[in-house]
Amino acid sequence: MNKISVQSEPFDLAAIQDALRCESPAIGAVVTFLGQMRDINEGEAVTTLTLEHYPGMTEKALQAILDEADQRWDLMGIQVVHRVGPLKPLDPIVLVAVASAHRGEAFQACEFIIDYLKTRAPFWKKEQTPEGERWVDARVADDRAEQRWRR
Amino acid sequence: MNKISVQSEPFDLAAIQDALRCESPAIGAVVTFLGQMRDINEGEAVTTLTLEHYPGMTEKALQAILDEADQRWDLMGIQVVHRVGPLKPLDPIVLVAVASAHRGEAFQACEFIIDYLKTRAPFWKKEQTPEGERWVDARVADDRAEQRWRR
Amino acid sequence: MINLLYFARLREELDCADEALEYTPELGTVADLVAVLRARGGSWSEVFDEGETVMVAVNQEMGGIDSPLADGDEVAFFPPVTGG
Amino acid sequence: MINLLYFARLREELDCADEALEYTPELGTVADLVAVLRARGGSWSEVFDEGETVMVAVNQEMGGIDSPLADGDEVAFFPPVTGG
Repeated sequence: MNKISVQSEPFDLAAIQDALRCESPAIGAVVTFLGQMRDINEGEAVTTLTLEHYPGMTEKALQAILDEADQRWDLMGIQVVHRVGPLKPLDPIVLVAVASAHRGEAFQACEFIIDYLKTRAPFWKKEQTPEGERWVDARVADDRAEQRWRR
Repeated sequence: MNKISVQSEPFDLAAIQDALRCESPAIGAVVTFLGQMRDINEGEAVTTLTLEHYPGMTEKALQAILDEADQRWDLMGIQVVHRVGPLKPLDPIVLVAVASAHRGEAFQACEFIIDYLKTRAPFWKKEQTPEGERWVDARVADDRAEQRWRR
Repeated sequence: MINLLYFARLREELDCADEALEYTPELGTVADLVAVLRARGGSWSEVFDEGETVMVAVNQEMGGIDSPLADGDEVAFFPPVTGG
Repeated sequence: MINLLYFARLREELDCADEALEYTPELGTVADLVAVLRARGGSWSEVFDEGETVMVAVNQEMGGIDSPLADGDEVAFFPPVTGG
């Protein structure tokens, strides 16, 4: 079963992975990506990161990405959680967990989902640094990562 | 910091991931592979799986794989835990968790480590089925997965 | 009416989170709408300048400059996304 | 002496987990050792038959049929690994 959550509260990494992996004894592999807040970006200290999103569209965009992953690979469950609001260094930002019978599909689908999320889901990061606030620019590396999956 | 554990006791997925990800606020990505016991293999029900290993060599073989991953990618910590002894369906068998500043390297290193572990670390699986016991045969797919990384 | 939403850097630069715009048949596509907004001058002409990268979603789906518009649509403008 | 270890299916088929073998200079490589073991007949000749895939580790490092042997070595034979 797939589940998407966009929330300001912290999430329980273990509970999410356990719920996913225990759904079926036919699951052999769970691959998890956890993105967390770094205290430095482009050489500058970052004290707070604030995540803004587009309520309503965010969930639809994530659902579309999960649907495409389900079409491409034989998966047994996906869980995506994304934080919004203010975050501190070491706070988890996003979790993508994918269950499958075998590991190859789980690895590919997990990387596909985070690559697409980074270029297609309406989230924006604003950083607070000692020099003031700044919006994070989209990374060219994320566009390239997404383009690998085009077909 | 890298850590290897071969143990008969269950392991705490969340504690391992949290210890790894909280080591440094420069860590931006943690990719985790969890392999768990399936209740069916090659069409037959499996009630118990028993993991045998080669004490002494196992740790050295895993250390060599982690050293090679550290040479190939810019990583900020690896944790590998592998169970031995009798296991039941849904029991976690192996955990590979890799931390890095960015996700691309963490994904690649995590998949590399589990691919190599599957062909180079001295573990053997024996399955108990309603028809009796049988040793699991090495999968050709695992050899192929490992060969992708040769250079 | 067309419901307009602005997010992140655009919202701040335009000092506007949302507004309702009278629908007219001349608003055939997103390009027509952008021309109207750009003509407001000031920060509007800067944000919607041809050289700027602005993303658009029509009814909560990613769209483009050629996406058709209809009465009642929700149109959102925002910078390239940076989540994850 | 050479310390021999057998694992998994090999241990069961040979009914032997470990043994100590007198070292002689004729045991120059793993191939020489395999020839000695195969010559024991019975399950030994089956397990070490040319058609069987047997892996070997010398002093806890993966080796091959050409790996050199020395007095005091630990040599382990086992089937292809299936962990993970």
